Amino acid sequence: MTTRPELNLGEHLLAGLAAVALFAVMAAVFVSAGFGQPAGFGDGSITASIGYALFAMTDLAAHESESFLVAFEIIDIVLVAALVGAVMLARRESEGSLVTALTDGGRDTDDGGEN
Amino acid sequence: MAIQVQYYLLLSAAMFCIGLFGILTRRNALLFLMSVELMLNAANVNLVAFSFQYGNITGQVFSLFTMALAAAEVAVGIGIILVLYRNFKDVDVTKAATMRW
Amino acid sequence: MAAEEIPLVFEFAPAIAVLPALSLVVALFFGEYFPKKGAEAGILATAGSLVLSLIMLATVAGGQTVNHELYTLVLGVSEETFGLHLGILIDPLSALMLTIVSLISFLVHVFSMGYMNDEGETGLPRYYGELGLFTASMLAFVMADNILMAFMFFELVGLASYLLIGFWFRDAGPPSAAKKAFLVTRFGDYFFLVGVVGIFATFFPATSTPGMFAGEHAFPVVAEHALAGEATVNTFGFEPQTWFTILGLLVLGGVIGKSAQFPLHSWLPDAMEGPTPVSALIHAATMVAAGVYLVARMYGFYALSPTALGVIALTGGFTALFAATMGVVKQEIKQVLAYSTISQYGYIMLGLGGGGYVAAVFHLTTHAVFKALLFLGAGSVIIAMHHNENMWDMGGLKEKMPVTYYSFLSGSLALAGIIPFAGFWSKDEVLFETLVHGLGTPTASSTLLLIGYAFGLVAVFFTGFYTFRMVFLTFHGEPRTDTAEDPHGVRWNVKAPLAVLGVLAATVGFINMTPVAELTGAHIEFLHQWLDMAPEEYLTNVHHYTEVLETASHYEAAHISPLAPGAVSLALALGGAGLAYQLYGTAAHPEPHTEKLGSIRTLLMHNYYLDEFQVWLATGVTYRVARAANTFDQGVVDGVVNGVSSVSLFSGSRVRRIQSGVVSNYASLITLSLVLLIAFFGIMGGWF
Amino acid sequence: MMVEALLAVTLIGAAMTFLSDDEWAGRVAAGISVLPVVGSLWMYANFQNVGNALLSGSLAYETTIDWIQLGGYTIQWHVGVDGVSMPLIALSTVLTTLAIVSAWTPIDERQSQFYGLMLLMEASLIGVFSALDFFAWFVFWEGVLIPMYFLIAVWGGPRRKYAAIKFFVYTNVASLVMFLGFMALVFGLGDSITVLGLPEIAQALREPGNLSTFFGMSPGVLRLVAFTAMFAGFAVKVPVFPLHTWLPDAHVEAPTPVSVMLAGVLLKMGTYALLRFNFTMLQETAKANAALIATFGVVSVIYGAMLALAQKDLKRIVAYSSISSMGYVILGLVAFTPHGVGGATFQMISHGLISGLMFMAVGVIYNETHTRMVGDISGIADRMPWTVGIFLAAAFGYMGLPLMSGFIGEVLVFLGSFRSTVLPNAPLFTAAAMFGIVVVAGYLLWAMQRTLFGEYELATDYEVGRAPLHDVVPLAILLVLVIALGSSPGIAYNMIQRAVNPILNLAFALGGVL
Repeated sequence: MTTRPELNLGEHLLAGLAAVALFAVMAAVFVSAGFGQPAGFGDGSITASIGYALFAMTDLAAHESESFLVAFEIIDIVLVAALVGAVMLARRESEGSLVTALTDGGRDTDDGGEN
Repeated sequence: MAIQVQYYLLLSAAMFCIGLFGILTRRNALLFLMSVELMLNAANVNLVAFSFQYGNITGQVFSLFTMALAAAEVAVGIGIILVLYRNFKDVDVTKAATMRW
Repeated sequence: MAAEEIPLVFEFAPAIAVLPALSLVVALFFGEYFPKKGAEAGILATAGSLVLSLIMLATVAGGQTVNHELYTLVLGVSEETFGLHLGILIDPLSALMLTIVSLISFLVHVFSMGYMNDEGETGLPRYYGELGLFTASMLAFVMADNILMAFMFFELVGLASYLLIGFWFRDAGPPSAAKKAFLVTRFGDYFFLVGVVGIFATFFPATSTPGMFAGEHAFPVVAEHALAGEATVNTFGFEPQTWFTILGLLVLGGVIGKSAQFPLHSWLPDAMEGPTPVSALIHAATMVAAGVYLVARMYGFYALSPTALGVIALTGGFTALFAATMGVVKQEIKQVLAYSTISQYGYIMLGLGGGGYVAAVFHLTTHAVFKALLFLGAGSVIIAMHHNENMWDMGGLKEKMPVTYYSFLSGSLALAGIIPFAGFWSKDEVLFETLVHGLGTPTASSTLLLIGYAFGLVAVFFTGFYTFRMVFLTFHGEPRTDTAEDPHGVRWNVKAPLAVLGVLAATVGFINMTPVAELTGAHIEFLHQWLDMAPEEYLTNVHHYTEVLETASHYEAAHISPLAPGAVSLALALGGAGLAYQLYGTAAHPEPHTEKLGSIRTLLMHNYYLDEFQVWLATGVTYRVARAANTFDQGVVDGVVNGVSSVSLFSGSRVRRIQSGVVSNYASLITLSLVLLIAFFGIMGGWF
Repeated sequence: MMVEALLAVTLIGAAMTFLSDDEWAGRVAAGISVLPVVGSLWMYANFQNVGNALLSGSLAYETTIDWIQLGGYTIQWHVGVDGVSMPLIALSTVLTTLAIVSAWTPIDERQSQFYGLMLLMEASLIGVFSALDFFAWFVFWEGVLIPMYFLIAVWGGPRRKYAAIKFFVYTNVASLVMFLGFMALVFGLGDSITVLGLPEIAQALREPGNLSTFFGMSPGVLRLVAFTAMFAGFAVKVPVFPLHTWLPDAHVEAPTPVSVMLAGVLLKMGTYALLRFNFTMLQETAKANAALIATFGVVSVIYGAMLALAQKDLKRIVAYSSISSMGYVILGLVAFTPHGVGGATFQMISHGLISGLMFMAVGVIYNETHTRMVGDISGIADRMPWTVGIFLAAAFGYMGLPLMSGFIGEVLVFLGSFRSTVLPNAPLFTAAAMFGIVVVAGYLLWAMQRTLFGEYELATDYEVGRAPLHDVVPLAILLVLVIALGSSPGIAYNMIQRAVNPILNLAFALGGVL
């Protein structure tokens, strides 16, 4: 059982080394790369600009960006789907009747069939 | 004097590799989920860093989306872990190998 | 061609073939509801055909003929190609043949009521339907105006014979015999079809209708022009005459198959498994006759090639003798008749090859009559004998069934070639024509003709012998079994056809009494004159053929009297018949004399082991090759395929071991690969 | 828009069938599939076109719409029908309906999926025969395989898994090879084409100088390589020796209605594509290698027939004889004469009908006796006379009996190939191929003698009665069609000839241009 947190490096050290190696190569690449001075943001509220970008009102925004209304809506659907999916996955069958995460787990459900 | 972008990248790479280290060395699915969150956020750091680099807000908006998706991912992930536990009476990822072939 | 005015009467010509085809439909689908189970439809249809044929005969006698396209099968859309069509050609030859076929078919239908209905057979609608198909195909074949149409109905004749021979499909024998008949003739038809295709390829574009039999654009005529250098045809790199010989021999393959000539004759005796009226139809007027009729139909083409003629004559002569020897020892009445058919068609072939076009058609006519008579007579005997066909179980039937006896005797005399019965005149003319051309022709093919003639002459003796052996064993002496003692009676529907044919067998020979004409100088060679009546533009008349034979094949007739050869062949026939009388006709209980022949008899009873040879070819060679090909296919060709699949399966089973199912391992692999990739690109791209 | 209407009706029908109840799926599918039959026959009756789809400008029922932009090429929705594809479309719709009806008896589980897949396959087949843009064509081409795979793998005989995978992998690898060959040609054409339409590619290939060196291959080599790849790819479908071994296994394992579709229509996809791609687009290469290609055809004829002779399973016999019959098509195509190419196309239609008829007849006998082995049955003519009658007629049709369509197809092929000018020693090739008609008679007669005739005996424990009406009616309809086409071939042959003539005009106008 691995319920208790513990640092058990012994058997997986080799695999861990791969992560370290990845960091090493990436660091080597990044450090040697030159990006020049960042442009940064001027005046104006960044948060407000984000809001405008989300609702496709970029002409009002202080900072340049693309509009994301469609993406925003899609994310909305994705979240709902994920929620439903999570509930679906989490339900469990016990003694013939389905017990879902949304039921009140304390009640006896045998009398009323499925919930 | 703003900080050069490669240092953000370095930070992001470090976060990513820490998350990866977790995935590679742990067998507990919950810890997996945490490590994956770490890796996702490493990507967010990148997005924000480049947003700053180019003075374009898109990267920041995107990082918001990523967080929303991360939430969805966690919800599904926890659900999967629940099923995993139910089927294998354990959350050890090495046990769930029945779908390999 | 289509533009010419067609006499009204010929508008009805297609009906000659269509009527029996209709009877097929009526009998097959509605025969159950008729009192005679479909015989009515067949009889009506063939009677209609007969009447129409006679009208055609009269019209042709009045000098009108027809040769026109009736139905376009395939339209040649572009100019570079040709169409295919069905059409009718009614000239003296085809009008004569139409009459013969529809007459025999009509009589066979009537006879069938006695042979099939009265005997309580089942499946009669099918029987009459198939008879209708048989008749319709043959009539359409006879009328065909082009060689492709001829081939098509030639094949349909084969189909109908397959169905009829296998009529009693519940027994083991008939289906096997039917298969053999179709397969052997199919083998011949293969060559025929190659020939047909070759003819089309050769004579297009020299003529736009390359398959036609008669007329200015017909292939025999174009071939004649090509030989004379007046037309160019595609001869595929051969000399024209050589190529025409090849084409002629290819078509001859079909003839040899259908007309049961050596070496493709073996199906015919087996075909006796079918009902006897069907045998009569097959042997006398339809299937077997189709082969030689085809040669006669395109005689203008064969006349161009002395080699092809020589081969025809030699095949015919050899077959005549070869089959006659086998007929000597057979014990079943129908077997004897079967071999006599093969032998007689050998004579017709000999006549055609020997330059005796008229003689061959003459013998075709007389043979149709007397062979139908003999088969129907045999059928009558078989009814009487409760379907026992063995002649050794018969005897003494003469008194009990006089109509059958006398008509059968008339047919036998005709078959044996005894003066003045039909067979004498025609057989004699065939032999005579072969002899005069064999003696007169200066080229090498005369040898072939003379050899063929010698074969044919010897066969006359055998013919006389086996014919009268059959007659004596069946009808004379004392009854040898109880059934022969008390035979089953036959009704009018059996006797009437016998009577009609019996009279015809005695008299039909008078239509072309060449020796008498020679002696008296009277113009009584009616058949010769008849066949010579074909219109000049058709180029199918006798004097044109004679001309072609002389110019292209250098056939010349020696001038000798027909009397001496005729006397020789008559003497031989009488000798054979006399020997049969000596051996079988004198004693009340004749001895089985042929058993004294010992091993020769065994050889003859086994048909010179040709059947065994053909079975060996089919099962021993072809089937073994097929098995070997199958093994090759399963082992090598499919083995390669399965080999490829097992290689990939094996390597897959090895490679899949990487897939441990443990997420961490996959992650490590991905990480390592990423490290390597970055390092690789970094080094290559100079990132560091 | 008729083609689109056909496709839409068939696809909607497929969806409806998938959703319908198992009990009624067969009836629903049959009812719906009558619509495309009516539609295609209407198209057939009103067909007016004298050109070839790839070589002349306008076509019957043509639609061209720009669809997708991809890497410098415009992919179009381009469908149209000419005299070659029209009969094939009609063949597909008619055979599908009859196959669906003939499935009522043998298919007794998952009916809705079965019939849905059949209709899906029909839609893809219509697409294959009408699409004139390579992209759509290829999608339909592959789209036929998927329903076929499931139809064999789910409803097949004992070794169905093996047969289905073999079929799928074999044909799919073939498609890949063909695809690579074609793409090499497309890239070799470079800028001279902007759309992937087959007529445009054919046009570009006609003009000398368009083809440039690609991947180190000079234009001549490129043509040869593309030709070989496409020939190999299509030859698997036909199938041509030695790429045929998937066919007997697939046929033996597939349920009867699926065999009908497989032999009746799917094999024609191969020859249709050969005609369109190899013998129209790359005809110089075809002419230059005529002798080799004809050899493949002739070997298929004789070899297939010999193999059929050695079989004991009725379905296997018919399957191998399909190889033999399709060999004639190859021979006719390579002859490059009017009757050769036209006859080959006619033979496709004819063989579709006759082989469908044969498989159905074997299927009806199997439904009643539950065996197909020659040694296990005899004398069933006694028990099911009408079925046996039709079987007999079908067998004779297969042997090329006159007045049935097989004869016309074969004779036209022979007439055409005998006088071929591109094929050296054409008479010898023709005569060799024609020997097939003797062998085919041999094995069919032998099999019939042993199964249909003789004393009634059966090795399995089934009571053989007359087949139900809905089993026999499709057979009768097919037989009528076979006889109609055989006695009046102009119904199909006239339009075929008009569509084929441009190919030949091109073949002999171009001469030696390469």
